[in-house]
Amino acid sequence: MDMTRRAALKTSAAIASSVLFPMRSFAQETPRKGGVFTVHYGAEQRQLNPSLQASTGVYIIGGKIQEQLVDLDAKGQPVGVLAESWEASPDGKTITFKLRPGVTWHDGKPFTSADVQFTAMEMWKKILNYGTTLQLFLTAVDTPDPLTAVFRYERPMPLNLLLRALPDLGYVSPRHLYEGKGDIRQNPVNLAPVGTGPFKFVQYERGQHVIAERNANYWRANAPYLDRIVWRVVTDRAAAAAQMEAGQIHYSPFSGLTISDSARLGKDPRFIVSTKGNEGNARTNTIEFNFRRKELADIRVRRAIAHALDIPFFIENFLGDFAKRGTGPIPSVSTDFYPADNGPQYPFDKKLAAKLLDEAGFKPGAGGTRFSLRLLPAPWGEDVSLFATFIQQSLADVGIKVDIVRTDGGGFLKQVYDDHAFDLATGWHQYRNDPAVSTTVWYRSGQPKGAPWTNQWDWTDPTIDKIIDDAATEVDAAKRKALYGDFVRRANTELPIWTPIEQIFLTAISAKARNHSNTPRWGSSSWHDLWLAE
Amino acid sequence: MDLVKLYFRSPPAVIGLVLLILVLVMAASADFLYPRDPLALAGRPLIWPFSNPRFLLGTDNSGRDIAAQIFHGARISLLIGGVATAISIMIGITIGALAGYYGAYVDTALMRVTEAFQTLPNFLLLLVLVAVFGSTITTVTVAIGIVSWPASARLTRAEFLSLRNREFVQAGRTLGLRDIRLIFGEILPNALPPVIVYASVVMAIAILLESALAFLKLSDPNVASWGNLIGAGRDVLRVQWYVSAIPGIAILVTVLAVSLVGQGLNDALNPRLKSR
Amino acid sequence: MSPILVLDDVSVKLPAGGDRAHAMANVSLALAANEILCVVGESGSGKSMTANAIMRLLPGGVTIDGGRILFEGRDLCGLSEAEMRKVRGAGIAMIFQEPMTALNPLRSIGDQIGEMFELHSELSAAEIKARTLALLEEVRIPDPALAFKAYPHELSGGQRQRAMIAMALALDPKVLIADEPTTALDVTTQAQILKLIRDLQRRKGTAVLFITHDFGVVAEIADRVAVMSKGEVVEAGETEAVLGNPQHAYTRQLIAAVPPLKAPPARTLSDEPIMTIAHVSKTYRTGGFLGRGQRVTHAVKDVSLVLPKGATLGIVGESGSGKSTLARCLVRLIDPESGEIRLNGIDLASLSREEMRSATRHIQMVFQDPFASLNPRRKAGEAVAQGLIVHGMARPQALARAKELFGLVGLDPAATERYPHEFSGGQRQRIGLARALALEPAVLVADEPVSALDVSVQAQVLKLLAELRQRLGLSIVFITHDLRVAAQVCDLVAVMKSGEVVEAGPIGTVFSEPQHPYTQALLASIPGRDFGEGRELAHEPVA
Amino acid sequence: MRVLSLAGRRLAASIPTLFLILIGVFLLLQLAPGDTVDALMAQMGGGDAATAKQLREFYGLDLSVWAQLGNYLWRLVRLDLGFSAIYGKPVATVIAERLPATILLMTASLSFAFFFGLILGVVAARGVNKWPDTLISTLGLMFYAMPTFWFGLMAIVVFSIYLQWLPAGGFEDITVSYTGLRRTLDIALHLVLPTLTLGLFYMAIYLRIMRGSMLEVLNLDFVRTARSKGMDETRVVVRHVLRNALLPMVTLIGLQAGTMLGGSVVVESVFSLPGLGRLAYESVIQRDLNTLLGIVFVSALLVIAVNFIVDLLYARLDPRITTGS
Repeated sequence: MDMTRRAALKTSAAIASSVLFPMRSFAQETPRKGGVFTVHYGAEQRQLNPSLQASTGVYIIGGKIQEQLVDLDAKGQPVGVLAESWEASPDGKTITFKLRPGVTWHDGKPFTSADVQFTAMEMWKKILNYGTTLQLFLTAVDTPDPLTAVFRYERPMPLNLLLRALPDLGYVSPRHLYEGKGDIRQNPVNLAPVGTGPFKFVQYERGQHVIAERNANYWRANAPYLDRIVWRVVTDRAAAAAQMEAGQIHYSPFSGLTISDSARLGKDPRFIVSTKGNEGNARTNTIEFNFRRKELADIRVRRAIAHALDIPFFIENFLGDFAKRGTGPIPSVSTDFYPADNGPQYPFDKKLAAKLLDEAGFKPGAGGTRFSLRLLPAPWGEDVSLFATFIQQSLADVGIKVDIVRTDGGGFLKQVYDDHAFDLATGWHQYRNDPAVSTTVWYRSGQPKGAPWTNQWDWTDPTIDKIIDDAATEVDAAKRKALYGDFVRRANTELPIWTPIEQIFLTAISAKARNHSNTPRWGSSSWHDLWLAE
Repeated sequence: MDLVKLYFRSPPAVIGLVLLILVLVMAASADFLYPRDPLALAGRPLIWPFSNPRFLLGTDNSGRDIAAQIFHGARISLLIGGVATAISIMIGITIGALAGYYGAYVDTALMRVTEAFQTLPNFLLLLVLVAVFGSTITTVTVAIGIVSWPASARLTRAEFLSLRNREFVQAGRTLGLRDIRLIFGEILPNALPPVIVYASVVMAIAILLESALAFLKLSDPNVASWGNLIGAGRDVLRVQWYVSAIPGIAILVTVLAVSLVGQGLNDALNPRLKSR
Repeated sequence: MSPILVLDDVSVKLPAGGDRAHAMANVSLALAANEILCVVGESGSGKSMTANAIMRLLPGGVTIDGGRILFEGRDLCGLSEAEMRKVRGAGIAMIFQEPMTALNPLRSIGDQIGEMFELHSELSAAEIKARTLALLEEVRIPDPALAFKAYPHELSGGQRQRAMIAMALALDPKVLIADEPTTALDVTTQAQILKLIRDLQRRKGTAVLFITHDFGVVAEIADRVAVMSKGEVVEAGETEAVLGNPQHAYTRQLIAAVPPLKAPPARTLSDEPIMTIAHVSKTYRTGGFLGRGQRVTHAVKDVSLVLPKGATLGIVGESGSGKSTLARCLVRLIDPESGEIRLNGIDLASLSREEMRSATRHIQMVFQDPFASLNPRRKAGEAVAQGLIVHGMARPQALARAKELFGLVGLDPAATERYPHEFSGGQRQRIGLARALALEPAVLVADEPVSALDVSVQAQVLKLLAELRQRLGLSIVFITHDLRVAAQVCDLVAVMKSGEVVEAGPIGTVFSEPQHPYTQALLASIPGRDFGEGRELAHEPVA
Repeated sequence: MRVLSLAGRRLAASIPTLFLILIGVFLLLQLAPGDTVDALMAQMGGGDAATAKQLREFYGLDLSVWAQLGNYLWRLVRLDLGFSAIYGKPVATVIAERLPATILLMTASLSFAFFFGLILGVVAARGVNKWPDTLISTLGLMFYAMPTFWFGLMAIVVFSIYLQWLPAGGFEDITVSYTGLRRTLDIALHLVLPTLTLGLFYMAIYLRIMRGSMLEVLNLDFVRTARSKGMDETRVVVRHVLRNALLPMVTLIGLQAGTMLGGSVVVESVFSLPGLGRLAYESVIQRDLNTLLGIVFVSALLVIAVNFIVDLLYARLDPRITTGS
């Protein structure tokens, strides 16, 4: 068994891509009703209501129980779920949603615009992460009739921004179970969610499993197909792969397995391993510079560091073909905003890096070391720890000694984004379908101290600030795309952060599953059409 | 010294010594055989052992030479084991001696502290210490030392309690010796042998604790310790199981060696136990 | 009567590396029914090995490599293990020396005795209980019903030995082997146990092989006696003959070394006291919770004694009488609650720890156990010099003084470099003595200095003590449970019982006309009272 | 009756120990970088400063350290373990949910280790220096020297994937709901590998202690007395030696109860068992002080309870305790 790793990854990618176009070529089977679908649930969350917490860890469960106003269809375009239609006023300050009639909550109560009003004003605007910034200028939600909700904004809200954001930040919660029931955060319903979705919550055994059953009176006709979904809590990734092979788990979402296990299961006919269905959850690996270190404040040093990394070699040998070269803060999957020209790309060039470092005045001292840096890698993601060791080795070749400082979740956020006790940091930047949602905050100055994944580099650039602010309120889609093109080019020239790798989450699913991975954020969607062949 | 003759009479003790010497030679020759930094990128990741002449034991999932990490790892693991054991024995002896010699209030107070450390699961305390003081090699070693002293404290206290009223100690007192001289001059030399033998158990546990910490990705990443290699190998365990297996065996051999030597010393010290 | 047990030319080989090749060399003995044969000898003479050989319970690596052991005509060496087991307990029974450890601490006395019947008979549980109670009755244990249910730690040493005897005689064995059964007991208890063994032996006609090192015991109960030395039987015969006029030189030396009970003529004592003990008492409070349910033992109760200059004051009594505690109070190892200990005018009892540390040079102590009184990890010379160094003498000078002291106590001065484990018991006591004399104390307190030594070695150490007393004008407080030793060494004696001095005075008068009933009982229970009467303490050194 | 007062006194003595531990761990975790809100935001993948401030007030993290400690101890005295930040539920319920898995794992491993350690120890002692002794001792050392998680992972690879005999992890199979005996059997099946992994390490220790203690007792006087009564070797061992040799083994259980819970952190994460061990690890990572202290409190009670039982067992075995030597 001397197949080298690269070869192994190569073949699995081939299998995966064949799956993409077209789908398995077998006759249009009639969907089978019934069956239990088991899901690998890697990190337990503190609560399950997607209107309060926007993270894949919540969508994987809450997304099947509660529904949002708008979701994305197979081609990634917004499609109505609880909202049937919508239209925006020319000045972009009022957006009206026509709600779907005849929809009931799992406890039988009817779904009305009052629910939308309460969720938007009390949850999205006040609690939901990223929702608070998105709805910053939302002043009120009027409910002229039970099936119409009118969103009023102080400053123009581009329709395509809102429609792109709502699939993640648009889940609606039952007003009658939250209003007047004390602090929303501590409401027990958060751990036993009630929604309008295809599956009803049954039971949550801490540390063991979550169970949801078919919602008999779901508003879509004869849906869902599955009887029951079981999410099994397995924190150890090797154990999760073992349970998949032992048939105890059907589906492991969001790169839940290790890279080598994913490659191996990819070659096993019982499973399909691909990035399909995760286009909505793109992320880039980041290298974050702390300008408080005088070396890193010098643009030549930052560029030298970017040039010192042989990214194609790293991707080819460590990550396999599910990752590709990153070009900037906006990933290539975001067809609506990906600019044609991404500005400087810093290809691998060790001599240039050394020259730049000499120019910056940091000659190699004793033992060939110019200076040393402390690198804090984020403690999640197998790729992050591999990338950290790769950075350490690559920078050592150009005379920069790197010490990796290992921390846990809380420690990482505190030391990087609050105490600023880091030189280099590396982790994930999560792109959420629109740059304004979670990308531009990495560059916009004036971010409050301690806010994670925001510009804490002690670096301000008025030009980029202006571009970001204009784009956030530009109603015309074409002009908005152009502005974001300027934003990307500016970001890559100034290089406060470098995003060398772009990745999409990986799905590992049993070949018996049907109608799976059929939308860009399928892992988080409601699975109303998912079924299991015999 | 008949101790040496007694020691070599039991075959397991000899095997233990040979293994220990092997590990020590590995640690000493690390720089000579593998001069490059063991953590440096040596080749393509996950090459199988014996499949590539340049990498006898293959490479791990970061492309680092496993053989280099095993050799340098020997030094680190022995270092961690040794220093942590020294710390824990040092604390153990002082607390055990004071509690055993003075008795009454001193004894009850110190025993409450020892019990506190023993009631609290030691791995849990280790997690808290590492979470608080960071995962550098110094904090990990000191934390392991701090967590594993109660057992040697109990042992030393038991020895002191039995020796305290022994006649040669009373004779010392009648000669006018101060407490300090009695403790360190008279009692300690006689109380040490069983504690030294127990040090082999503490060292074995220290190495295992470090590997468990590394398994949970809490050990020092800049150091080529066996535990880190097992931790890294955990992600590729299902296919390239050798990445975790090889350091696992290295730890097994080292801990086995240390325990066998400890047991050999123990049997040599009280031969009565050996022959029925 | 035909002998029931015959050892015919029996030899037992020791594993290589021992101090000698054979534990027993060509031993021939004969034991007839209804007779007590005493086997007497010093430690290492092979007498215990004889018992083990008969029972075939030899320790690992030790084997019988010659001769026959005939029991009722059958050679035990040839028996299979299963057959031998039938003999053990039923045919030949055995009782041991240490009553504290010879019984299983976790099981009741009745259980352990009953086990004999379970092993060798088909009796029902009820019958076994009845037989056991009868046995306990027979060995005259107080309250047999209670003793039946009691655990070993709840009985005294004497009672435990009675239980052992009951266990041994459960199946009326033909032969009873007693391996030093009374050595660890107090003299009064020893007397009762010897009487018990004598009566049972007479009534049941059992043949008793009685192993001891104490000639007094031999004189007391033996019909015939065999003397062993270094694995060989040097002499055997009727007790009166062997004790009356011993033929073999070794036997003669042994008997000569036994101190007679009659004290030598009294020495003139100076009337000026060097140390006076007034109303000293010490009590121990153990257990109990906040004063309630506390157990209080009065170790020493209001003791007042006087030690004349140059004299030797003996303190005798059984274990638990408080003699050791009193000794430790004198050197302030234990702090008495009340009372005065005035030495050369200074009251030691009232000194602070710091003051006592410097005053301690005037009163030094010699301890009992030769193997525990020296620090195994410190050279012998250093142990002796330690006291001097602490009190300010320079190290080389102190070591030189240590060499002189080694000479004073009859040891080779060059031996100061050797470690304690390289010395014999007697030599270690001499080192202890040298250590005590290093600080030239006015008073020497000796706590059972010779009890742990063989009789011949004991005699040498006592002789050394007498010489030193003469040469250095030492005043000694001598603590012992052995009245014979006291008679030879002490000028004055104080008899202690449960913490109180019941009688005191010149040893000659106290031992010849004891006033207090306890003293009378004590003297009466010494085995072989008239043995060795009217003989001076042996003078020539024994090989 | 005396035994209860003796054990009662041990319980009373452990109250100060318990408070010593709780205060110690409380202060120690204050020094850790980041607090539970940072950990929450790390998990949520976002969150602005305003929500962070609100959360901190909610969790009472804005008070001074001493005020927080005071509140905690005052609540503890009233046996209220406080609120778990991770699970948004009272700590008591969170621990109650995870306790059965831990107790089952610990009792199973402890009894496995004690039982086999005892038997192998006796066999080794009986055939001392012969091949059974060397074989058992070396085997024991092998299990002792093997890192537990490594054995666990390898066991999964062999037994649940390759041989498909045993489930790879989890506490029970919930895709299909068993009840009654069938469910206990299923849980038992799930616990075989974890018990083996945790138990083997401790079995090695008990094995060595038993062997040493057997050899020690076999040299005591009363064994010689037993033999002189004509007893065969097996009866000597069973009736006399075994019970005395058990005393140090029983004391060891008390001493090791604490370390066993520590060991379960690793085993529970390898076999994804919902036990206190992993909950403790997660609460350290999530800086959830209330849950961590709750676990420390419960595990301390567990250890004290085990010691209490050990005292009773010891008194039952050794009459010298009850009748007061």
